[in-house]
Amino acid sequence: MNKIKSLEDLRKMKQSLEHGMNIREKSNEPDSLVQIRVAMATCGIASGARTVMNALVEKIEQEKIPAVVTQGGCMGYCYAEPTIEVKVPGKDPVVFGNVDAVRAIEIIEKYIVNGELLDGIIPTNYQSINEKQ
Amino acid sequence: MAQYKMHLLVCGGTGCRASQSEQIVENLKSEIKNLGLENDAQVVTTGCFGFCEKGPIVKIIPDNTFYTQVKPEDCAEIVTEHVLKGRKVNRLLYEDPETLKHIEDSKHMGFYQKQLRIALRNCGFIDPENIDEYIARDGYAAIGKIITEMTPEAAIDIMKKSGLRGRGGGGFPTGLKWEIASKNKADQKYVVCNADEGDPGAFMDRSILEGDPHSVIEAMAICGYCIGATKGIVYIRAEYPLAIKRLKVAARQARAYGLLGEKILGTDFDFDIELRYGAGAFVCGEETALIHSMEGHRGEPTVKPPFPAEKGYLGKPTNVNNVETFANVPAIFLKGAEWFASIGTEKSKGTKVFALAGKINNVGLIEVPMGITLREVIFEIGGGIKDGKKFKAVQTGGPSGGCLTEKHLDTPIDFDNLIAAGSMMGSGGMIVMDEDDCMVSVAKFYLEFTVEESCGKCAPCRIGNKRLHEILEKICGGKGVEEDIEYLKNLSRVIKDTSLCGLGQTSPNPVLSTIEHFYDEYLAHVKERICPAGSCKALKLYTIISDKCTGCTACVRACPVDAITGEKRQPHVIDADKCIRCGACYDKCKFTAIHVQ
Amino acid sequence: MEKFTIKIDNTEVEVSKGTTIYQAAKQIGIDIPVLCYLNLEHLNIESRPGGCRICVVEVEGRRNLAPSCSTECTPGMVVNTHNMRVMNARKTVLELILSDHPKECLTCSSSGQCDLQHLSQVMGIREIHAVENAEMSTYRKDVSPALKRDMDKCIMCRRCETICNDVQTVGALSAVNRGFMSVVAPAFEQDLIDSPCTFCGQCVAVCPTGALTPYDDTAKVLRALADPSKTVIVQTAPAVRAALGEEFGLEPGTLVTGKMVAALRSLGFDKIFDTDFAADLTIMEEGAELLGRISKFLAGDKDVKLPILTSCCPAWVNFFEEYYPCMLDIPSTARSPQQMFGSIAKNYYAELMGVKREDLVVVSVMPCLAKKYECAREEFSTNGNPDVDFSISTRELASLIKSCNINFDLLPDEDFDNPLGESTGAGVIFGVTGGVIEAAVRTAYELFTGKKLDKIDFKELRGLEGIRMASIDFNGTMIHIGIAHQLGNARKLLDGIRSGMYNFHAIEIMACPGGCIGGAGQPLHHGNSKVIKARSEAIYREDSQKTIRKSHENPYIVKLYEEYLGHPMSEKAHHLLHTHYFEKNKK
Amino acid sequence: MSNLKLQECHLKTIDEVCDSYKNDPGDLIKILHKAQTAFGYLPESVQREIAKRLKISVAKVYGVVTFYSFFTMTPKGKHAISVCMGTACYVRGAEKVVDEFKEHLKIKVGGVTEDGKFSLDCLRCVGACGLAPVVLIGEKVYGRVEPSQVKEILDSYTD
Repeated sequence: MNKIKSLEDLRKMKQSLEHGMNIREKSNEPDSLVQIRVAMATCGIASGARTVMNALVEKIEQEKIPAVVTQGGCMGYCYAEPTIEVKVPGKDPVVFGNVDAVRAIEIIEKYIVNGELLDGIIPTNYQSINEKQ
Repeated sequence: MAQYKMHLLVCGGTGCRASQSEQIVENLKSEIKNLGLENDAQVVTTGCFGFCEKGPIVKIIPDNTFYTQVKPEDCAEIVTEHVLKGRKVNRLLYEDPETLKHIEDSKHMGFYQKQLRIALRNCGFIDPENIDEYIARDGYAAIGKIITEMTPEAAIDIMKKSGLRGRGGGGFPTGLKWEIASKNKADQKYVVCNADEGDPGAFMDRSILEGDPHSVIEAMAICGYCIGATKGIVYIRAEYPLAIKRLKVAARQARAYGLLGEKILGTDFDFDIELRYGAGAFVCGEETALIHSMEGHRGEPTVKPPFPAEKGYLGKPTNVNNVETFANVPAIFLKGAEWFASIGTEKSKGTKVFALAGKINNVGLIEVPMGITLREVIFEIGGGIKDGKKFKAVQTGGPSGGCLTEKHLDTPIDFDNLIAAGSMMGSGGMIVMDEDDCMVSVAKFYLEFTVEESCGKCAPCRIGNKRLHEILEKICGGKGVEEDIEYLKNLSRVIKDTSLCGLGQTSPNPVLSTIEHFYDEYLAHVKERICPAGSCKALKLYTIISDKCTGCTACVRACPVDAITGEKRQPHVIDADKCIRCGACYDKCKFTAIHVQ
Repeated sequence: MEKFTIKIDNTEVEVSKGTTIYQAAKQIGIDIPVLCYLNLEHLNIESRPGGCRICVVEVEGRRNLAPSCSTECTPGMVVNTHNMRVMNARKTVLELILSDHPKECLTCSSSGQCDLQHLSQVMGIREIHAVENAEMSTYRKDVSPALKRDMDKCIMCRRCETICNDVQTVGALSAVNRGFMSVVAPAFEQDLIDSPCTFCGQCVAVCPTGALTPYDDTAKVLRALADPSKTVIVQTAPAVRAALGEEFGLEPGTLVTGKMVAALRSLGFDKIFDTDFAADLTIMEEGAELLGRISKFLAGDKDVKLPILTSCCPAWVNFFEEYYPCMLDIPSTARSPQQMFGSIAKNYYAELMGVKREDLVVVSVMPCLAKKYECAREEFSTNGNPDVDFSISTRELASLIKSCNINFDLLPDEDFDNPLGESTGAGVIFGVTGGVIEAAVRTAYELFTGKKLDKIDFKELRGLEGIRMASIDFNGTMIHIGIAHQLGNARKLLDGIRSGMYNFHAIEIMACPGGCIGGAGQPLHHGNSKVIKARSEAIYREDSQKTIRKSHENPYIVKLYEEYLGHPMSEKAHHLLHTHYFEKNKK
Repeated sequence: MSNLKLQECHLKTIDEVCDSYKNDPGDLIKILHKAQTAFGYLPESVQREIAKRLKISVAKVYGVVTFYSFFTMTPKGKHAISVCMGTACYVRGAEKVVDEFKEHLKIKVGGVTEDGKFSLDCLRCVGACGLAPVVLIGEKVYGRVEPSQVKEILDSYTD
C-alpha cells in the first residue's frame, strides 16, 4: 500500500474506489432511484439476460445514472425474454420484452434519462412476480 | 475496486459469528465459485446489522433481501436460487410477527423503518477489515478536510454547534469538553477512547468497533487535532477479541496509507493510536478510574476536580470520549453541524444507539433519532412484547438507570426527559420487562451487579450497596417489613448524595425508580407476602385445587419435605409452613391440580 | 496568591486559591469531622483518598454533597456543613461503616484511642440500621512480633497504604480485592513476617481504628514483675520521656523524665536504667568506627566503605536488608542502643550483681514497634535467652501505669539508677532525627581533632525536613553528613549515593517521621503533626539542661571501658556490641 | 489459589512478556494479560517474578490482580464454562442455567471440578444478547440455552 500524500490524493482515491460501492450506496436509498430488474430465470439466461444485465450495469456506471439493477425471477413472459422491469420513481413500473444489449442502452437513454416512451412495452396484465407468489 | 452486480453481506459481528456466520461466508464463496459467478457476486463480511435476534443475517444487495437465521447448509440454496436465478428463498425471509407474512427486503421491515443510522452508518454495510470500503464512503475525508483547511478552533466550533453530547452516559457536550482540553497547555496531551463497555445488556460500542473501526480512529485523530494531542489510546475490554482484532487491522491499514502516523496527508499533523485492555472492572467506565487503569493501577476513581482535561493520563490533559460519541464525529464534519443539529430534540441532538433486549420480539441494536418515543421503539422497531404478554416496564441506563412504565411510553426519549422520569440514558441499554418480571427482583439484580462491581474505595458505595442488596434480598425472601422500604429510600438517597464517583452516585436508581413506579409491588411483598409477578420463589404459595386432585399421591412422593398429606383417591393438601416452594409437586401433577400464587 | 471570599455556615471567610473547604472551615473554627483524611503538614505527609465520605458538606448549586477534605474552594462558594441533608448523610454513612465493623469496643485494644469510636460518640450514634443479617467483611488475622492486623476492623481509610507505599516506600501493603471485600493487605494476604514489612509501625500510628495495633507484651512484663525469682530491670528510650505525659493529659512536649522513673519504680522494677546510657555507648563504638573509616580513607585506602550509615533504627535495618542487600557492608556494625543495653545488662551487669542471666529480665520501654521485632532477632540472644526480653511501647507503659492505680500527676521526680542510668545530652538527642549524628559529631570532633568543642549545638543538623545535608569543619577536614527520616527519604538518599549524586562521610537514617519521637509506639498524634514538633523541642530542651552533653564524657561509660570492655572496637566490644546483617530475600 | 513452581522455561516466558513491554510498570495490566494467556492463570510465583522485573511491590501486583475480575489465580478447568449474566441473559433465565451447571458439576461459581475437567464462571454481557441466555464453553458459544439442555451439553464433552 502506498501512502496517501495529500487531501487531493485521498479524494482521487475515493473517486476510484466509490464505483465498487455504488451498488450498495444505491440500494441504501432504493425509493429515490430508478429500479431496473432483469428477469434471470433459466429462460431469461438462455436468451441472453446476463449480457443485458452487464450492459445495463456498465451504462449506468458510465453515465452515473441514479439507477440500480437487480435481478429477478421469471416474470412469466417467456415468449419475450429477455425481459426487464423498469420503475422510475413516481411512475408505475413498466416491462420491456425482447431486450438485448443495444436495446438496453436505448431504454436507458430514452426512457429513463429523457422520459420518452418506447416500443416493446409489455402491457396491462402486469403483476409483480412477488405478489404472485 | 471490482464491479460486482450483487453483494452478499454477511454479518460478522460477535453474535452472528457465534452462530457460524464465518462458515456461511465460506460456503457462500465456494458455492459462487462452483457456479462460476465469482465475477458477478461478491461476498462481504460486515459488522453487525443490529438484528441480532434473528442472526445470522445475510443481506443481498442491491435488492436488500434480508435473510435471517441462515445456516451454513442454506448457502447452496441461496446461491443457486437467488444469486443465479434471482428467486428469493422465501423460508429464510423475515416473517412479520403480526401479519406472519414474509418481508421482501429490509426497507420494509419495521425494525429498520424508524431507524436513522449515523453512528452505525457503516455497520452492516462495509467490510470493516477493508479500509478501501471506508474510504469509498468518504472515510478520512473529514480529518483530511480539517487538518488542511481548518483551525482547531474552527473545528471545535463545529462540534459545539452540532450539539453532540457524550454517549457514554453523562451527556456532557462533546465540543465543550474538547474546548476545555484544548485550552489546557501541555507538552503532551492524550485522546482516549473509552471502549470498556460494561453495562450488562449494552453492546453498541463493541458493534461499532467490530463494524466500523475506522470511523472511531478517524474521530480520535480529529479530536487529537482539535485539542493538540498526537497520541490516542483506545481502552478496550479484553473480552472483546473481535473488536480488538478489527481495531488492530484498521489501525495497521490506516498507518500503511499514512492516515495515522507522522505528517498525515502531507500536513504537519502527527497522530497515532495504541490499545490498552480493560480487565473486567465496570468502574473503569468512569474516566478517572479508566485513566488509573491505563497507568497500570487498580481502577479506582479519584475526586474530580481535577478533571482529566486538566490532569489525566500520566498527569497530562486528556480527553475521554466513548466509542459511540466518536463514531458520530466524522459524519458531523461531512454533513455539517446544522444537519446534525436538525436531528433530535432541543437539547439532545442527533441519534442514539440502543441495545434492545429482554422480553421483546426484536432483540438487537438500533439507532434512532433523539425524541422518538418508547412506544415507537418497543412496539414498532422492537416488534412488541414476546409471546403476546403485557408490557410492564423498560429499564434504561443499565445499573445506573431506572425503570420506565406504561405512562412514559409516549415521552420523547432524550437525555433530560429520561432523567426527569427518574432514569437515565446511560450507554443505551434498554431491557424490556413483561408481566412476569418482579420489579423488586429486577432492582435486586442490578444491585447484585453494583455490589460486584463497586471498587470499594468509598464507604457509601462499598457498604451501602451491599446493604441495599441485602434488604432487597430480604424482601424477595418474604422477610421484609414495611419500614424496609423507607430505609431503602433513605439509604438510596444518601448513597447517591455521598458516593465518590458516577457508579455509586447512580447505583441506587434502579431501587428508587422501582419503588416510585411499583410501590404496590413492594408493599405486596412486605405486607401480603406475595410476589404479584409470581417470580419470587420464597413468596410462592402452592395449594391443591381439590376439584382437580385425584388423590394419585404423585405429589406426595415428589415432595422432599413431606408437606403434602391426604388419603389415597382423596384431595390432598399442602402444609404451607412445611412447604419449601421447590415446585416439585407442580412439575409432577398430571392433572394441573397444583395452584401457584 | 489569588484570594477570594466564600461563605461557610453563613460566615464569610477569605481563602487563597487551592484551599479546601475543610481547611477554610478550620480557619473560622468549624471542625468538620474527617475519618480517612490525614494531613501531617509539618512532615509533608498527606493522604486524602476521599473515601470515607464523612466530611461531606452541601455546596449550593452542586448536585450531590462534596467531600470537604478534597474539594477546593471556588469564588463565591456557599457551603453548609450541618443542615439536615448533610447530617442525615453523614450519620447514615457512619452507620454504614459501623455496620461492617465489629462491635467489640469494650475489648478492643484501640478503645479510647479510636477515631471511629470517637466519631460515633460525637455523632451520637445510638443504633445502627439494617444490621440484622448484615454480612460483615472478614479476613484472616495476622500476628507478627511487632504488630497485629485485624482487618475486620479496617474501614478502608487507606492511610496505612499511603504510609507504607508513598511515605516509607516499603510496599508491604496494598489495597487488595474489590468492592465489599476490599481491604489493605500484604501480597496474597500473607503474614507480615513473610512480606517486605520493616515493622516501622507507621501504619499503626495512623490507623484510625483497631485494625492495626501493636503486639503487646505487657502481660508478660507484669508476670515477670510478680515473679520473686526474677530481677527485672528496665531501660527507657529517650523519646519516651518527651511523649509519655500526653497519655496523662499533659501538653505535648512536656518532659516527664522524673515522673516516669518514679512510675517505673512504683511498678516494681528492680532497677530503672536509661537507654540513653547505651546511646552514649553506641556513640563510642559507632564514632570509633566512623573515625576509623575516615582515617583509612584519608590515608588513601580505596577499599574503605564510606559513607557509614547509622544502624540504631531497627526498621531501617530491616529496610536495607530487604532492599539494599548489596550494601550490607556499609552500615555501622554497632548494635542499636536497645541491644547494646541488653547485651551489657545480661553480661556486665548480671556479672556485677551476681545474677544468673536467665534470672535477669530486661524490659525496654520504646517509642517503637520495630524494637519488638529487633529484640526477638536470633542474633541477639544467647542459648535462647534474649538480651532484651520484652519491649513495650510508650503507650503500653502508660496503660500499665494506669492499670496499676498509679496517679501519674502526683508522682515526684526521681532519678535513674546507676550505673546504667547515667547519660549525657548526646544520648538524649538520639530520639530525634539528626540527633544520632549530632551526638556522633560531638564526640568524633573532639577525638579526631583533639580539640574541645566551643559550640556543642549543631543547629545545621536539626529540623524536620525529610532530607538534610550539612558539612562540618573538622579542623580543616570537611565532613559531609546526610540525614533522612522516613524510609522513602532514606531510599532517595541511598539511590542518590548509588548513582554518585551524593558524597557523604556519614549518614543518619531514622524510619519514623521526626525520628523516634514520631515512633509508632508513641501516643497517637491523631493527625496532628504539631505534636511531633513539640516532642522534638522537648528533646533538645532536655539535652541543653544536661550538665554533660558529650557521650565520651559520661563517667560510667568511661568506667565501663576501663573495667570491662577495654576500648571501643575491642574484641570484647565487637562480641557484645556489634552485629552483622542478613540479606532478607534469601529465602 | 494454587501456586506454580517455576521452571527455567517459565522464567523465560515471564522474561519475554515483561521485556516486550520494556518492564514498564505502567504496562502492568497488559503484562498480566499476556502472562495469564501464557500460564492460564496468575499464580503467586508468577506475580512475584513480574513484580521483581517491574521493580514494583508484589503487594501492588496482587492488588491489581485481585481488582480485575478478568484475572484469576486459580487454573481454569480443561473446559471453562462461562455463563453470561448480562441483563438480557438474566431476564431470559441465565440464573437457572447457572444453577443447573452448579448442580451437575457440584461446584460453586468460580470453582473447578475435582478432575479439573470443568470450571464454572459467570461473566458480564458478552454482547450476544440475541442469543440469550448464552453459555460459553472454551471458545464455543451456546445460545438460547435451556436448563434442560445443560446435562446434554456437559455430556458432549467426553474427553
